[in-house]
Amino acid sequence: MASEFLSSIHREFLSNIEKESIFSHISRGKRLDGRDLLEMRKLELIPNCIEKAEGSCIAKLGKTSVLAGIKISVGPPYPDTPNQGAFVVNMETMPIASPSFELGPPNEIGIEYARVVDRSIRSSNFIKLEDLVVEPEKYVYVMFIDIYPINDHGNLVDAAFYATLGALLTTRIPKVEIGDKGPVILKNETKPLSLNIELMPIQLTYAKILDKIVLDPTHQEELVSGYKLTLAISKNDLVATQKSGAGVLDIDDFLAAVRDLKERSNLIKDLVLKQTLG
Amino acid sequence: MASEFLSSIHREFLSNIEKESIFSHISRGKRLDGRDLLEMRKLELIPNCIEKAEGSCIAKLGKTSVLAGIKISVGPPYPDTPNQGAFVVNMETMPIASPSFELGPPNEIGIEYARVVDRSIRSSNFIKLEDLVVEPEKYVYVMFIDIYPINDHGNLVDAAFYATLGALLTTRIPKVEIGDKGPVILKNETKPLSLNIELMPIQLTYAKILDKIVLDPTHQEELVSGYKLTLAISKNDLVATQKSGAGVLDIDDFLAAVRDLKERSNLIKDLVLKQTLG
Amino acid sequence: MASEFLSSIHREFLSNIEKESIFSHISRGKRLDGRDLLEMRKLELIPNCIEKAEGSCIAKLGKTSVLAGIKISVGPPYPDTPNQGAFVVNMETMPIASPSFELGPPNEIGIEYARVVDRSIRSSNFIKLEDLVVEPEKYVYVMFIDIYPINDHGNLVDAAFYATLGALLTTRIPKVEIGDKGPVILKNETKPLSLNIELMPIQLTYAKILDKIVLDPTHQEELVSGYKLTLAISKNDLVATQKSGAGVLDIDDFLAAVRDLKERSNLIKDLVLKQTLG
Amino acid sequence: MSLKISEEEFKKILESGKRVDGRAFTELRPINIRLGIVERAEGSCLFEMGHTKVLCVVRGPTECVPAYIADPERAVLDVAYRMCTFSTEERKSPTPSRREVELSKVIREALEPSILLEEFPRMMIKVYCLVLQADAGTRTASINAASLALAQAGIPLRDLVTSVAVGYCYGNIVVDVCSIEDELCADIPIAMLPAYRKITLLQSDHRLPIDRLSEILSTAIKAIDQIYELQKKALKEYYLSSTKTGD
Amino acid sequence: MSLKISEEEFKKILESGKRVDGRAFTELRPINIRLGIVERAEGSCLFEMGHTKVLCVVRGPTECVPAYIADPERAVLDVAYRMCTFSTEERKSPTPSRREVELSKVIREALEPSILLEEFPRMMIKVYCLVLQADAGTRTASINAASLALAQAGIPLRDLVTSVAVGYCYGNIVVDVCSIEDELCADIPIAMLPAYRKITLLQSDHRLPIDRLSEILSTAIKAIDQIYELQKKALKEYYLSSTKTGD
Amino acid sequence: MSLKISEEEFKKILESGKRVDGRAFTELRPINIRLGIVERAEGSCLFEMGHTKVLCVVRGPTECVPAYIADPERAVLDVAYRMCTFSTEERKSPTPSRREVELSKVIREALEPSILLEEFPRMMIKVYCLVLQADAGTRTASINAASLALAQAGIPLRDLVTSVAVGYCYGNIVVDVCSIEDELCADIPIAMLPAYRKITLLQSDHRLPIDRLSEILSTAIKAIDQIYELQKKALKEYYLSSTKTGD
Repeated sequence: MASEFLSSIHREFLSNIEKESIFSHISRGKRLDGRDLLEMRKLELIPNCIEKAEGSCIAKLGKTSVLAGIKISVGPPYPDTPNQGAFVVNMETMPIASPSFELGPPNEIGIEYARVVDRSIRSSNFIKLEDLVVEPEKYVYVMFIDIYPINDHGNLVDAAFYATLGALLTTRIPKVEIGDKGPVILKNETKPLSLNIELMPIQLTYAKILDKIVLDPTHQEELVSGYKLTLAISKNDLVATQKSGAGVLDIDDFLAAVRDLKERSNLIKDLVLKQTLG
Repeated sequence: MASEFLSSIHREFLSNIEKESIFSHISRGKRLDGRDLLEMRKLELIPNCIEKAEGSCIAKLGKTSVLAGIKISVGPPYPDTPNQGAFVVNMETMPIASPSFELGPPNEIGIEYARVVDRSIRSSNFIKLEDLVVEPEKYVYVMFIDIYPINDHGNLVDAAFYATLGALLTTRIPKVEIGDKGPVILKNETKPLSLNIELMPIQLTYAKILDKIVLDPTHQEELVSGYKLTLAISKNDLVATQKSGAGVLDIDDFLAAVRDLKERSNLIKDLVLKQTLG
Repeated sequence: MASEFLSSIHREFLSNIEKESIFSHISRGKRLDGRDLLEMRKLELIPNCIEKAEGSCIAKLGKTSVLAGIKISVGPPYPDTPNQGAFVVNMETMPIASPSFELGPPNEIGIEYARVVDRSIRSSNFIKLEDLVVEPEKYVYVMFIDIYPINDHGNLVDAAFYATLGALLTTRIPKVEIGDKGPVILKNETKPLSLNIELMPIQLTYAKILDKIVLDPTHQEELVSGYKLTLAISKNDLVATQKSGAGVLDIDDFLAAVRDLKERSNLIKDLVLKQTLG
Repeated sequence: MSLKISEEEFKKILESGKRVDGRAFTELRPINIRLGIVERAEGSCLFEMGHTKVLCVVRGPTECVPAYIADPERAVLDVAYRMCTFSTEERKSPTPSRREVELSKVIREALEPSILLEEFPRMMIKVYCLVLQADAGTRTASINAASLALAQAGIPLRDLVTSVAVGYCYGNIVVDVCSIEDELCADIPIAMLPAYRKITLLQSDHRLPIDRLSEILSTAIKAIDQIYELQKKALKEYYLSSTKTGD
Repeated sequence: MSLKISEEEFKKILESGKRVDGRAFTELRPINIRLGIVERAEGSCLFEMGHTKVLCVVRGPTECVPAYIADPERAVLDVAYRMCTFSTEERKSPTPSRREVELSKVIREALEPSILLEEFPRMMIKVYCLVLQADAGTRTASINAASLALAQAGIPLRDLVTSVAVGYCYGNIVVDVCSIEDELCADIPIAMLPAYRKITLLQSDHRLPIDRLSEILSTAIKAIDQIYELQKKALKEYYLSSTKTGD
Repeated sequence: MSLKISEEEFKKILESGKRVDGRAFTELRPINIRLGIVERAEGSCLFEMGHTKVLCVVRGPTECVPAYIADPERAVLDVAYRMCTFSTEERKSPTPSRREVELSKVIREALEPSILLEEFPRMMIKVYCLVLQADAGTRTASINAASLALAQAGIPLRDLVTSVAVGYCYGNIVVDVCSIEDELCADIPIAMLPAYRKITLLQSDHRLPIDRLSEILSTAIKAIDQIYELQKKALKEYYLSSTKTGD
């Protein structure tokens, strides 16, 4: 019996005509939707869409859209980081966004993407976790970041990343008082989440199709790609790498993708800040 | 893939001859088992059948039988009701009572029926939850009401309701002392559960077959019915309504069923009290 | 639908030729691997193979091999044994050792074998549980004994038993200090686990094939046996019995098996002690 | 949105002929409908009523999996109602609660009479309702959304299904209950096939005087008729715009 | 029923030649058997031994689901042993415990030799044992109930299976152990095909002197013979009454 | 093994040109490989790198279960990576963690390009990696073990897959990271088809200066070449010895 994490995802197929069409475009340096190989779809962020969440954002990458929401609670710190708050990233894979998903707990794709987004954020030190302490060694803020794909038209992992980024940038931390029975959250007194804006990570995903590398693949492109390569940088450092998929990767393609990301990152950073902090 | 709650119930079918037979009887105002359309099967309660439970009762509706048992523990109150005890209603759906059930956690029918019984009891204020406090804001009694169908010959939800009612009417609350290590339950010192007898709810289920309404449907009648309508009243108030099944309901049929229930309720109330409190 | 514990084990079959071959040997008082009917395979113990575990041992019975590891934590005692430590035996059934196992929680075989090993150890009073107390009535040591079959060439339950025995014999108990925030385990200060060596249990498994009883069955022998009988003795007492499998057992065969075990037990005990304590 | 007031204050406002959120007794919250927003699904609808936001997606008709639940005479309808973890005041566990299981069932049964399931024997139609934000009326919003998503998916329907929750608050009948009313009063969710005047969902709890039931239902029907018009308008606009864009 | 006494008192009572519940060493608790009480099952039996109450239901032979576990040469027997949450002193979680899984297996293996499974290749026979109240001896009561339910279901049997738990208490052999004996003494559950004198279930824990084993087994067999008679009587009475009522 | 040192001490040791466990920057931990140790599997390998110990078992090609995941053009590869409960400092729950699920996926994708899956359409090949002891590098050890087990199983391969984790520690590039380095530094696990110079697994976290990436990768490749030789040697020795013993 195959492991449940493998068998809970429906395989999808493209017709030969669809495949040929993608291939013939790409071999000519163009893509089915008119983009250049290294052209990203339009990124749009709609923050604060869920009033009951402490932070929330819809991110759209072309037709792909993802909703992220953040709820905050108070709990004991992890033993090895007694003076830091904590956060958890989770991605549900309900069959809303894609017919390849099933009801049930997150499948291996949801788990992988949530962990990649987590590493992009965590490695960058974007969140000032040291500011998320209520009472040192006793109570810290815990942020639950939950991601719901809405429409999977390709590159969910980047849409999930930007939805998370948008939610973090607009998150309000409620005041907490320590009462007789433990911490009490005062939802009406809030302040913005402390962030190291200058360390804000930027993540992009590249896909290998034929012998070409394309940026921000569509759903159909993902189905014919050899691998996807998700990269995140913060300042001049690479903070996350994930090769995903069964193709083989050339070192030069990896290095070229990092350079491409580096070049684009400031523009994207400005776009994200403009669309969230205004 | 269908959701597990749907696919864990075996569909049952009646033969065309069985269906025709039920229909021809009902269209002539009679039922296969000789009852009139609005005639209930004999209700029989056997309380105190499980000595290890704080309360227990078998309820029989004709051949249908259901066992309910109550175990009591002590725990913190819900934050929003610091001076009230709590109760939880659960219905297991082991394949004892019916070949359409499967091993495993309760299916959607067990969950629905438990929640309907819960609402009938809770909305009526039958249980004096304010008397189930051990130490205000700290410790309250928690009643676990677990329902096991024994033979499903139709209308499990009413049998489950009367089994629960019979168990509550005969439940003994143990004394609790608060020691160094928390509450200690003294099983040998007990008193009866505080109940608002005058608010005791009475629940009945009606089913639509052809253009007729029948009371207390059998298993075969359930299979050919358009919908079932479960109603509970307490004094002059409707305290629970649940339309169950995919048929369509006429407003007049709903109002007529409520009137029918109102007329019967005192008789049933007397019967329940006689069979439990003696 | 069959219960999950039944359907999660793949049935295996022997060819008729294999069966005939086993039968013809056994009817002549010999076995396919050359052993006599009541001859055990070579038992080999490799303790301390996992440095991160507080105790560990690989046990080999011929080609069958099983790994047991022990992790120790500190927690409150069970209410009915406030002055005793606790231990839990668990056997995973990942499809490493046998193609008949599946991924997922332990199947019924893993659960049965773990519980048999638990009873053999527990009934013998081999472990001085009263010495596993950190602070009376408050904190005791809890030993998690986890068993992983590596190669199932028959008689996993005895291999699991000896792996557990070997792990217990070489377990080191860390010192514990009770600090402000509860117990702190000091991994660098350890002492050996307190054991009643003279009560050490010895367990053996017999299988009925045709009208003969064989000791320490191979995997193929298990597939053609009527039942397996696992027995454990400590000093002059039988401390565990488990008939496993659907065959029928004669009283005389049971009594003969107990006598056989009694005769062998001292030799095995010496072998175990030599291979572990050296 | 999460305004807390005392029962006394709540009653006083009602006595003044108004509701806590300023609405008249029979006034609906603002409704916003968007169709076809999930491209990779046969049908989809975002339905907002006040702060309540539900996204519904329809998939199918498709092959029935597992095969043993297929019905030789009609399509099987499968409905899953789920809430986002951040849709509620306290974070909701992503594991389906018993409430979510029950609501999946009653929403399914509310929709079923509207669909010509007999046209797709052995097939399966799947409806997923995801509550993005819960501020009372999530089951009724789910039904309204799901029926529109079914229509957009081109599934043949007898009628739309339209749903609203009526409240009974200290003698007053209010339509489209809000969170505080839901907590303090009786809540009666109703769904209908409006063109047929047939009820497909009916539930209640708390105390309802029997002699007010008829009035409660007729109040509900008036609200349902209003929502029905909005649903039809949204469908019409969707078809017009999709014809225009050639989508 | 949940009487607590000290080990010393317990021993004293034994020394007086009696047991804590007043029984003689080889005396069974009162047994009550009711057959056919679940109408919608091929076979059913309520078996009470003292305060222990077990309901057993048999379904089948039916199609084997999932198909891959079918055996081309014989029926597959599936047994589930479960305890009601309120059957024990402390509420039991409804999730099956490891104990329930093990007991399901040994009860299955205790019943299997009695059934002519070879008459139903590729089929499945299902046995469900539900402990309504647990006061020692639930596995043996389950076996006694299940075998009768199989017989009532008309499944062809070689013999009934009869089961009892013998205890070894400070040198004394007692039959049909009660809760306190179960806790303080060695408990040896045994099941047999009585007509064949063959053991189908045998388990033990605690300490049993090897030289008393033979005596323990012969005491068990005497008790099994008594229960066997009660089982046969119950079956006979059931057939007589069901013939009379034409059921 | 579970030595704890401060960040300051750690840096000081690095400045002296050594690592906490005494190794040179590009020195591998001792590697021990044993093939064919699980008799009842087509392939198996125990791979030890320092204190990290991984057992890998290969089963198949077999029938694809469940059938609906079969691929008409190639075998499906299923990989499960699991850790023993006692493999870590704190006891690990036996329930698979999200980390174990992700690692199962990336290990699968690291192995897949090496296997001629197209030779077994509709079949399934199963790889189970069990971490017996975790002391950094368990995914890379799993890949090294799995590739050898696939080879031993006779599954046709384009090349072995060889894997190592490189670390970037305060400006220094180290190969085959140990536990403390894993905790304090950036860890870059890489897998390759060494003969083709193609990467099949690449991950990273922590901060890596972009201008050092090229150097990091070439350091990794040198280590991979060393391990590749050890893998080939182990395979050769296995075949020689199994030919000798006629196994």
